[in-house]
Amino acid sequence: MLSIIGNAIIIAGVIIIFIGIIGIHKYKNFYTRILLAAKIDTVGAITILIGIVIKNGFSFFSLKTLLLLIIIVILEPLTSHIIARTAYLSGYKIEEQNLSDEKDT
Amino acid sequence: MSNIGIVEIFAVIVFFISFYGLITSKNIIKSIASIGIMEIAVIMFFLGIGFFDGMKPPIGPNLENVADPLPQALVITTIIIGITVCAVNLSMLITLCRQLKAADWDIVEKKSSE
Amino acid sequence: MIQIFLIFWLISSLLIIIDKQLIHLIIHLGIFSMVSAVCFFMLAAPDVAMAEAVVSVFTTIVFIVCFEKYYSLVDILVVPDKKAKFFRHLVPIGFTILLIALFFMFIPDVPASTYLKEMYISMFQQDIGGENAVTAIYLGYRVYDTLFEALMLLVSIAAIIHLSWHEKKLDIVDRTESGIGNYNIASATIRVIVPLIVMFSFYLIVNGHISAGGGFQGGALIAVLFICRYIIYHIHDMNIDRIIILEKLVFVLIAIVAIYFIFLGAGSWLSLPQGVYLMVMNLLVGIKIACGFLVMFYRFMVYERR
Amino acid sequence: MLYLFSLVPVVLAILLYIIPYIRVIRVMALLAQLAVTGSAIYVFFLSKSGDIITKIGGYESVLGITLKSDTLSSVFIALTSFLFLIVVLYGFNEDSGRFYWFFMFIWQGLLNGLFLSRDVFNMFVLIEVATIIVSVLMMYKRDNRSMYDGMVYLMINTVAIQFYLFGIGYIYKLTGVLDIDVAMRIMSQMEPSTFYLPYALIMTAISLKCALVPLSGWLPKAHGTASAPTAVSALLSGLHIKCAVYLFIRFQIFFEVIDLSVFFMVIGIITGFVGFIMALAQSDIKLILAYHTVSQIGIIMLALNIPDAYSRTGGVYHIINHAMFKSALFLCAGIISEVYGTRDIYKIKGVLKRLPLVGAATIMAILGITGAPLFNGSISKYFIVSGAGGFVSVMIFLINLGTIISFIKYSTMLFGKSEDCGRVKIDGFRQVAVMILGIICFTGGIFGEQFIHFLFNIDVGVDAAGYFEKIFLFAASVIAGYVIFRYYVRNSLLLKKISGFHLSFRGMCASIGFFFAMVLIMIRFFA
Repeated sequence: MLSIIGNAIIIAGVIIIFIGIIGIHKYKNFYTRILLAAKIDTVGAITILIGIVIKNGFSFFSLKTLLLLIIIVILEPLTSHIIARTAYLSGYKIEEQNLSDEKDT
Repeated sequence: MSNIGIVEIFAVIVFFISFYGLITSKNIIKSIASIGIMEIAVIMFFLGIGFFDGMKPPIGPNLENVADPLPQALVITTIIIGITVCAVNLSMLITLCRQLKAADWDIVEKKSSE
Repeated sequence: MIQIFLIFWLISSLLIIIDKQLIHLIIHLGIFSMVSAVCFFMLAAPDVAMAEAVVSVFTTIVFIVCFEKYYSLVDILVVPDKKAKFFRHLVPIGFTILLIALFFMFIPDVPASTYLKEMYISMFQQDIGGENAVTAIYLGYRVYDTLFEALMLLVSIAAIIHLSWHEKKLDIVDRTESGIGNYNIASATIRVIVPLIVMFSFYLIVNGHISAGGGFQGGALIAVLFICRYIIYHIHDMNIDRIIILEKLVFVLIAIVAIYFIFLGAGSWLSLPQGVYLMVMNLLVGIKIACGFLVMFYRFMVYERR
Repeated sequence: MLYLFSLVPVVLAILLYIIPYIRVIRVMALLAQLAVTGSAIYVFFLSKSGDIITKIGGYESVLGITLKSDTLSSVFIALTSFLFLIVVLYGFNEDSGRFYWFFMFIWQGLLNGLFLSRDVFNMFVLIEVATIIVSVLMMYKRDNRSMYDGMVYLMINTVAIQFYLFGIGYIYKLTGVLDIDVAMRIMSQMEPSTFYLPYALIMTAISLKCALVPLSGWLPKAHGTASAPTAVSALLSGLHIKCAVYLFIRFQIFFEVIDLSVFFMVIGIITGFVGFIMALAQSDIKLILAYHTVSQIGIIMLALNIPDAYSRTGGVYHIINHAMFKSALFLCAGIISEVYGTRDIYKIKGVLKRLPLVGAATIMAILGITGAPLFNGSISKYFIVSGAGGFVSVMIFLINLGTIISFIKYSTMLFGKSEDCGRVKIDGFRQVAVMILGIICFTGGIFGEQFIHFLFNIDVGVDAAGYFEKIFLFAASVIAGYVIFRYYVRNSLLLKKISGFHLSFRGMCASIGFFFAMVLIMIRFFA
């Protein structure tokens, strides 16, 4: 029973990642892309890891995976944030890009 | 051909891909990167020696059907050697860039012989 | 399963070679290192995978610094030739394919010998101790190699220092405007993550003889810790000269310990519990590698970037 | 206890780095070198009666790493220690900075380790560390030219060493061990055709390290770098290239089932010719000497592949002789170019008057390298020719003639009138070092038979009549060489054209691939 639920959650994570990748290729705007990449990193990875924990049940391995999960939750948003901030500070403006790209896609 | 593993085939191909990079790249940085790829291809070959699907790492009290530990120990040494060679090469390149203002094989060669 | 990752590996290596934009090299190299680490893990070599993953951090940093210098110093950048004729690439491609074909023609069709593997697997626990065969070989049977490998790091650091020796003393640089600086979100998060990194790296070093990991991986992670500190606060208040001297002294210590316990065959002189030698050695190697990578990082990040 | 040979110099180097007093460093370095040389000679005497084996850790020989000192490796270790002793003498009063001796002594430890090691992977590690050290020493003064040369050296050698690593991967896969002796025993029971691929991979790498012809593009760049410290150039040409030749001898014994000696003989002859022709075209004294190293390596390679015990012994003896006269020439050239402030051979005049002792040492070394009677080069060349067939001996004679022409050009700088006459006072230690090497060139010729007997336990007799004939041959070739030099070489347009010829880095990489393919095809057809 546990393994079926775990597998279902893992598949959901894979679907999230897949949708995210389609999004990255669909939108040309840099900031939109960062948003989608962050979704893949955080939501997709977290879902898959939770699936693995459920599938394995209560063990030492699951504990380590949970630790990994905590690190991902802390670090992944930070990296996406820093990328976006650096891009903004180095003169990558949102408004100009926005208009021209929206028309294209 | 039954004894040639899939890892070996891929390692050889990547080895010669990086060789292609070495004989065509005009830029020194790319040559250095190609040497790094070459090293990792050889490492992959080492790890593939005697490997079959379903082998476990050679760690733990229960040592049955495990991978060969010796290539792994050798390969750790090779990795350190690779990074140090890469770092020394790049620091040489930076100094060369400072002095010659160029990082292209042809231009560097011309400028350094003046 | 491994086939899929090997194909990814091949493609990422092709990307490095083929891509004409030089700056993409960093990203492609990162992908290549990651995929190869995953492949190493698939090949039942967690120690090697960990080492490769840690090392790729340093490779990336070194390449970034190099590119920064390249784009700021070099006048004549190599312009990617848009109209490069296909014909010009035909000769090297043909040559490479010829070499691959020759290589495959001569590959011996003989199964791999397992002579030494079985000996190691059956003997390492009583000879050296511990449960990790890789560490037992790395620090026990082949410690003579490991000594020279440590020497390699020492020598290359001396080489880097010698090649980039501009000024002896360097005033503390503060570049808040260009980097992350005293940026609150980042520094607060790093403060949360640092204890985890410390814990993990010591776990790796101390448990090196029982589980995957060891002195090299743990030591490099400790160096990563100091790198995080530098990136956040942009201070370098460490005395690099002292670190260099410490590295050399630790190398001498490693040599002495190795000679005493392994070369002289004196493991039985002191009736140590099993694994103590490996633990001591892992700790020393960890300190050595941490010092080495730290010096390398500071050299590139602080001295070379000016 | 053989591992002390590699570890003592390394620990000494680290101590020297930490100690800040320059006088202490000098005295310590000299004393330590004397000790190492003494123990090397002691080990040499011990291993004459039987091989010394050290199993590190006392494990069974395949499990751990085995060090073994047989006649060949003990000779090489004695040579290494002696040359380093000379170099320490040479640089005794020099203020060369903190890193210099640090790198030098680590280099010595690595070379000693390489000559003792019996483990193929251990050899790889040692070679790789030595490569980095050499490239750093080469660019010790950090000017543009030497930076570029050192970088090419490091990168091309790293590429070659990957081929070597691939080869030992195959050896491990096929035999299951890394120890040379055990692997040889296992190999003898297997079919030779399985070892074609590792043979080609390893031989490609070693041929690059030996600078055989399609792969010799890096050598003149590396050995002739203008601003490299003199002692480094001398050791590179005298000693470091020999460790590649040593590896060649080892692996030739290792792959005894695969016989490709004809191929390597042809390559050796071509190498010899290309070396002296390129040397004739140069005017920089360091570059001339560097190209002559290529030429002499060709002769050594030729000798090692002749299927005759006399010739091979002569080849090994020629390695030692070449170490002596080439390092003497490089050290003298360093002093001369320092005094005159130029390296152009046509601008230096009257060395004998200004620097009499250095000039005398140069003359002795020149007589050695050209194979003059009573000097060491003649003895080794005599033995090489004695076992070779007609065609090969003619080729050796022609290469020797080319060497003579080139050194007639080289010796023009000894005579003539210098603009500012008068003796120049130079450091006494340097003169002593140079003179020791020069005198050894002479004694190595007079007591040649005894030396060979002493070193290799082989009884050889020099036939007096045959040797006498060689004296006439030498005199005739000197006259012919002078005539050719006077009327052709001086104003030859062709030589001027080829003087600037060199391979780029990409070309060198491509030639590695080419050589690899060539070896594979040759094995298919001839072995």
